[in-house]
Amino acid sequence: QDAPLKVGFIYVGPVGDGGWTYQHDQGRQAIEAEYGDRVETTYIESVPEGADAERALTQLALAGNKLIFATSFGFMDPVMNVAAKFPDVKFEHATGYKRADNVATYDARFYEGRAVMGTIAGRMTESNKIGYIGSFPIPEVIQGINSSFIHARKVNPDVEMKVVWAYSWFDPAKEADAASALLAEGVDVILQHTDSTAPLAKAQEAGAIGFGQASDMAAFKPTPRVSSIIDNWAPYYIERVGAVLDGTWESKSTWAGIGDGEVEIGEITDAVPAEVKEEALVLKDRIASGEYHPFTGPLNKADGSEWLAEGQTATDEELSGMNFFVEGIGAEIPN
Amino acid sequence: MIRLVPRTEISAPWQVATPLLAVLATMIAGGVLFAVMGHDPLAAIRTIFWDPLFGMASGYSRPQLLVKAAPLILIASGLAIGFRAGIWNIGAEGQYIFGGITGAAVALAAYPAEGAWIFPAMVAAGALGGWAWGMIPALLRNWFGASEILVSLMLVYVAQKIAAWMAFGPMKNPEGFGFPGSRNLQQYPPAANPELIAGTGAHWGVVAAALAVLATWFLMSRHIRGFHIRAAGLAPRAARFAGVRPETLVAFCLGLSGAFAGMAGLFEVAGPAGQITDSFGSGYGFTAIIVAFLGRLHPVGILLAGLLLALTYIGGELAQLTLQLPAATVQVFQGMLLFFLLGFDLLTRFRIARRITA
Amino acid sequence: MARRYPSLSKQRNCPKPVCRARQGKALTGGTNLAVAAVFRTEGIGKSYPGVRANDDVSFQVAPGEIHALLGENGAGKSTLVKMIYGLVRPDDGRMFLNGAPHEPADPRAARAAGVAMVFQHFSLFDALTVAENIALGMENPPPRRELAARITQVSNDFGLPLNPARRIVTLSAGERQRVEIVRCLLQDPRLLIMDEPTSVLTPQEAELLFHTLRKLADQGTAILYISHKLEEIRSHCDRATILRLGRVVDSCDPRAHSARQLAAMMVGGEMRVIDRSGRQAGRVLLDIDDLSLPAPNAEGTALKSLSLTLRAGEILGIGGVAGNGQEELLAALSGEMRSRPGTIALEDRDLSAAAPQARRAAGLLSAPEDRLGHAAVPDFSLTENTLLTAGPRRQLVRNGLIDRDAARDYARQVIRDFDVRTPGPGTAARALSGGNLQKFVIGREVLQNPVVLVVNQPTWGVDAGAAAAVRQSLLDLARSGAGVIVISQDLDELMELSDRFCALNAGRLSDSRPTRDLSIDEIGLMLGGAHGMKVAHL
Amino acid sequence: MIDPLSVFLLLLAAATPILFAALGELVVERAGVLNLGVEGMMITGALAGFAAAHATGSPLAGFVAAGLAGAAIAMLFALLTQFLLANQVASGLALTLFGLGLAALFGKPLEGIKAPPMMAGPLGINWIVWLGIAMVPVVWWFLNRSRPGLILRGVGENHDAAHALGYSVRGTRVAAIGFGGAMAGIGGAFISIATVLQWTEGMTAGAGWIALAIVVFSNWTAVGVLAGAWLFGGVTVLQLRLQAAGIKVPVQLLSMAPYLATIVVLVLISARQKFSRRAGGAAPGSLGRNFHALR
Ligand SMILES: Nc1ncnc2c1ncn2[C@@H]1O[C@H](COP(=O)(O)OP(=O)(O)OP(=O)(O)O)[C@@H](O)[C@H]1O
Ligand SMILES: Nc1ncnc2c1ncn2[C@@H]1O[C@H](COP(=O)(O)OP(=O)(O)OP(=O)(O)O)[C@@H](O)[C@H]1O
Ligand SMILES: [Mg+2]
Ligand SMILES: [Mg+2]
Repeated sequence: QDAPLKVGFIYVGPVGDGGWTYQHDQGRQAIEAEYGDRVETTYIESVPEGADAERALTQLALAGNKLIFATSFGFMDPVMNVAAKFPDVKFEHATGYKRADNVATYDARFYEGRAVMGTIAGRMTESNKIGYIGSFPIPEVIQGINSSFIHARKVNPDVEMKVVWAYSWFDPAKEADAASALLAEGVDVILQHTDSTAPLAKAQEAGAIGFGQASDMAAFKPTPRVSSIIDNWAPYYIERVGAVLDGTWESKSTWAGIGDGEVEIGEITDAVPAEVKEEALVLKDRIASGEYHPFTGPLNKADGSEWLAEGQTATDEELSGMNFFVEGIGAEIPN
Repeated sequence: MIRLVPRTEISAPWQVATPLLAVLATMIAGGVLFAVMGHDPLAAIRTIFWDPLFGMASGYSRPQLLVKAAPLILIASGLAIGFRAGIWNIGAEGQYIFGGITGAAVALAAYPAEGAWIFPAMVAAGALGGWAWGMIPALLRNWFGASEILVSLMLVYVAQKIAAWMAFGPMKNPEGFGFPGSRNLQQYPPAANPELIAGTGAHWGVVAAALAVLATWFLMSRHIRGFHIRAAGLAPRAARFAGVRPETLVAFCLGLSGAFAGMAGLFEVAGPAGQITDSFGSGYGFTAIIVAFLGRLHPVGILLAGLLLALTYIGGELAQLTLQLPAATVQVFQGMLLFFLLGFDLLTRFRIARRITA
Repeated sequence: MARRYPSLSKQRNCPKPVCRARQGKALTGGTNLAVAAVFRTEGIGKSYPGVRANDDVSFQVAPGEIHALLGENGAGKSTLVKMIYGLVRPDDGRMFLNGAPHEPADPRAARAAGVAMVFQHFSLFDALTVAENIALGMENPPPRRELAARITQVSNDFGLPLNPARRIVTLSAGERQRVEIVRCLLQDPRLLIMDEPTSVLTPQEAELLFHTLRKLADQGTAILYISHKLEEIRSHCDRATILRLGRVVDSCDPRAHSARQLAAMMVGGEMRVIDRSGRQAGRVLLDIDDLSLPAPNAEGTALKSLSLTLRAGEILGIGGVAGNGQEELLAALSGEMRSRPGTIALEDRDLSAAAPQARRAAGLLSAPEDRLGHAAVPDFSLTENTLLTAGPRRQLVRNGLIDRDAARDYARQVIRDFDVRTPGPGTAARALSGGNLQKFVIGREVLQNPVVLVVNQPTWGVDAGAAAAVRQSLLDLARSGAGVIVISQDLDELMELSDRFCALNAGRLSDSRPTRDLSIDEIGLMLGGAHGMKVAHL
Repeated sequence: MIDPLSVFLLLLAAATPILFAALGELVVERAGVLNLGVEGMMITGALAGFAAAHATGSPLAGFVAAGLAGAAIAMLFALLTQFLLANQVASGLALTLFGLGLAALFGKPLEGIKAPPMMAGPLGINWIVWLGIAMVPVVWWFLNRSRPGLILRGVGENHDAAHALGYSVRGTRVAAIGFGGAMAGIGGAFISIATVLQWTEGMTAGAGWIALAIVVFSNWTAVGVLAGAWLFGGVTVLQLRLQAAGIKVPVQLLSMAPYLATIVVLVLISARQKFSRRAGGAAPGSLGRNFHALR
């Protein structure tokens, strides 16, 4: 038997953040479960982006890791630098856009999951106001806001969307305040693209509902958390480790969604009426099968100009550079 | 009964001995902690303190020690001067960030021009930016008597917000597909701060840190200004009597420490970090305060303390890697180190004596 | 008229003597003192590392007696009274209060037993009000309103009026002292200790204090009084115990001895005679013209249109009570505060806008009153302390660079020439006694050959021997042709030193008058009137 | 169109953690001690409170445990500064570092668990919020009307004088530090038990530093602390509220607003002290200085 394949991870946050990093670490554990003795995984957590990342990556490479996952956008340039120095080590960079022969990129189509959330939100709201806590105005987050809004409107033409930017991925107190502000505006469904459970806790106090983000946040089941959008990196990680093990790994750019199991919809609880649940699951299946694209025309931009014509779907380039809201969202993107 | 008797002069042997004692005590206490957590204490301590220097991959980590220590030493050298004068600049992190931003701004404005002037201009701009950010608390203190501790601290948060704004707005890389973050300066040679001699880790920031240690040592022990700074910290009225204007001193100390921090930020953004991102500034400014105290506000002490802290960072990463110790261990370790040093420091200023009885 | 405040004395835990009238005093000379003494020590000893601060000290204080403790700096006076007040624990010996053993665990226990103490430093809280300060000095203060009423009443009864709501920072030195005294009075003490209380008071305020003390003594309170001012002890104290090197060397009736005799007992030898000879007023060195400055801070005093001239070889005495602009005048001359152009000229050079070091370079030197923290940095060695002022004139600093060897040599020279008792120039300033540090500070300036030297309170808190040395050095300096300004509250000192005298009052300077034509009474008049003496003078 | 009352109710909760921590620090600073370790004590309280609330099922037990844990870790600071006479600034920073690290280490097993729900009090607002507000007059009364408070202020104003009068400088300060730790602990626990309902690493996210700023902002008065906490909470809440209402606000600028506002108020207060002829600053006279008595 060969020596085990060493697989390294660097995380931007602590594995205990209950969100982004936590889910990547779940993926790491899935690798161990899948391959057992054939792999050996290690990780370095809470690595600041920048110089420290480059060093951590190098340490991982020097320690004999042959496959290294870098799980934050900000690790992009460090990955490129280190990859150039270690041509026989394979690198996987999450959410970035730079590749090399030994650097692959991967990302998840979270907007697919947000379409399902939006559908539930549109159906469940009684005040016809749903709130969205954004982290930073970057394409990934804007995609999510647009996608949820489009699908909420589809099932409920009266729905309005309120957006609050927290300017943080993780700041429980701030997220709580943001949720409170939305609730005070009359919102009764909260979507979030920040990682703590504080918005759920606030929703619970106010009798509103919300969704788990990044991880399942099952502790808040059955309500306020009525469902969740889960980053499930396990299938991709297992596939890529397998590819290295059998020598088929090659650099590519992966953008997987519900269909590949990378974006998961957490259990829809009984707080959601059966027909709504049904409707959501149907949408999920249609997206998974590729039958339906969440960004399908006719769609206009917020400034009224046409974006997608009837039946036209958005290209991946358009999505990855998305910097506008679709028509109907009252807010503006700060810049 | 045991009691403390103040020494008339600070004990020189103890000054050297206490940091060593503190490191030893940290190792012991840390070992106990590791044992409680179910790790082999000896292996953990060897990984953190020994392996980065002499372990397997030490060829790589030794130069990295310099890279990590350089900004800490550069910033702490500036801070220590102010601390000596009783001027508490807690906001070096903000000055570091702002210096990084202004320095990077020069490069980004020049892009894609070529020219040997670009890097020196960036260094000047970085120093100027840090200086300006440090002068805000200085002027507010001089004009209105506002506490520089609080103002400089608040300005850290403001600088962080500005960095985020820059990364999302004005400085966003136009070729970055809408992602936050500026161009990577490492990839723009006239603005880059690369390793000067391959494999040593030494970039211009390391050179600057070394110069800063020399310069501050000279200032504090040979120059009358350093004498005035020390006097002002110990007895402000006496310093004024000697001809020191407190306003000048506040501006000098905050400005100098700001400029040092700003330069550190520039060297970092042009070198190891490469770009302005929303999370630019990863706590060097705060850690440098610890370095300054660990080094007893003395330039040589700061040099050693900076290297020691860098060691715990790198050793901590190694410990995560090889022993799966959580990252927080390093924080606990650094906290303990400082606790022990501060505790043992007593011995430099006091003698332990038995109570004298007739 | 003497009203006691029985409700306040409930905290006491020892019985009141039946009769506390002045008769106890008659017993002072007798042998069977032990019975009548309010307070008595037997063989008290206290060691500090390397020093025997008190050794076998036995003495007693009778009811109604004002008992002086005399001794040089470091003789052990403060140590002794701190033990009585429970701040320091004796190593050996016993103390008795009203015949009962007195072993206070802390000052609160001592207060409960009937001991009150007025400290020279460190016992008022600047930001707190008078009432709060007094409440902190009592064990069981009455409710706020009642306490305020009592303060007003007691302070008026004793002729020391106080407003209980004022904050301490807003009070003058004399008023602050009143707070300390009233704090003691409200406790209705058996034994009242005062450690160098008059060093901050005007003669009038000191008179007022003694009047109060006498009144208290008449009611039977025993008073233990520490001072370096021998004249004041001679005229007001009933008995004196003299300490030297921690031991009791003598006990006498101070009224029966001259100040010289008392001083001789303290030092164990003869005092040096001050030599005033050989001085002549020469050309004008310093010309202050219409100097006005705003108050530097809320506690400070504004200087109002000061003018004076100082000639070579002349000593100008400036009298007045602390807080009337002395510190500001010194700051204006040292350069710590800058003034309008044309207000300060040294040898016809306008120095009004010059920085302190530039003034020193020109020859205008100064020595402020506060030795530790103003004239010297407590934590610096003596060598380093020379660099504070002597850089320009002694070339200790060139082009900003410190010449350590030169500084050390200069410190050695000061130590040698001014008989500063210390192990060496490496000693920290804080480790020197006040008198020795004062000699160092004065010496540091004098040996720079000043054109004009300004000193504030040159002998404050300094014992007779050191004071004489400091004064002689000022006279010698003037004889060598320098001009000297001595700012002091000690009129005896001004009379002894100065050729001309003027008074500083609320930031204004009187015209100067030749000292030899003046009597102490006239000087009192020059100072008096205006300052804080509106108080019912008794 | 934004209902001021609703903003006010929101800010009450947003201000609570910093209100507790700042009231505690106020007492500490009034005793003459500058403890920069508030963040470390808050996170310790957040963890201990969460653990206890989870273990017992009672949020109340959580807050009690948080207070005790905050006080306990504050004793490290007390040991260093009051017994070993270490520099207070450095000791406080060390405490923050140590507390953050320790909490992260010991919090690992608690990740992903939810806290028991809190009972809402009057106006639908958490009882702890009301407790925090009630602590303002209590602290005021203690400092300004009680004898121990007078002694504490005396110790903070002039420790030499307090010692000379026989008060225990060290004892008073240790007690104050313990109280400050307890209050910071409760403030931190409010975040974990009442706001987020989960334990996550680093969850106090800088609140301790804000609390320190508020004490200066308050000019060392209890009422000022309340005003500062509310102002800070208010600006935070208001900018989010404006966003939620769809009003275009310069978010980047507004997210700096609380910090800029603190600076501005700081400057105004300092300037008033400097330029009005009222004597004396408000900062306790012995703040940050260590005391060593010889006996
Ligand atoms: N805290 C202390 N530690 C060490 N030695 C001390 C201390 N306090 C006093 N001494 C020593 O005790 C001796 C007596 O000092 P004390 O203060 O009682 O003198 P004093 O008579 O009050 O002098 P002065 O006239 O200067 O007030 C001094 O010589 C000094 O060396
Ligand atoms: N904390 C201390 N440690 C060591 N020695 C001390 C201490 N405090 C005082 N002394 C010693 O006590 C002596 C006199 O002390 P004290 O404080 O009474 O001086 P002082 O009253 O300022 O002097 P002076 O009476 O000359 O003005 C000094 O010689 C000093 O060496
Ligand atoms: Mg004395
Ligand atoms: Mg004395």
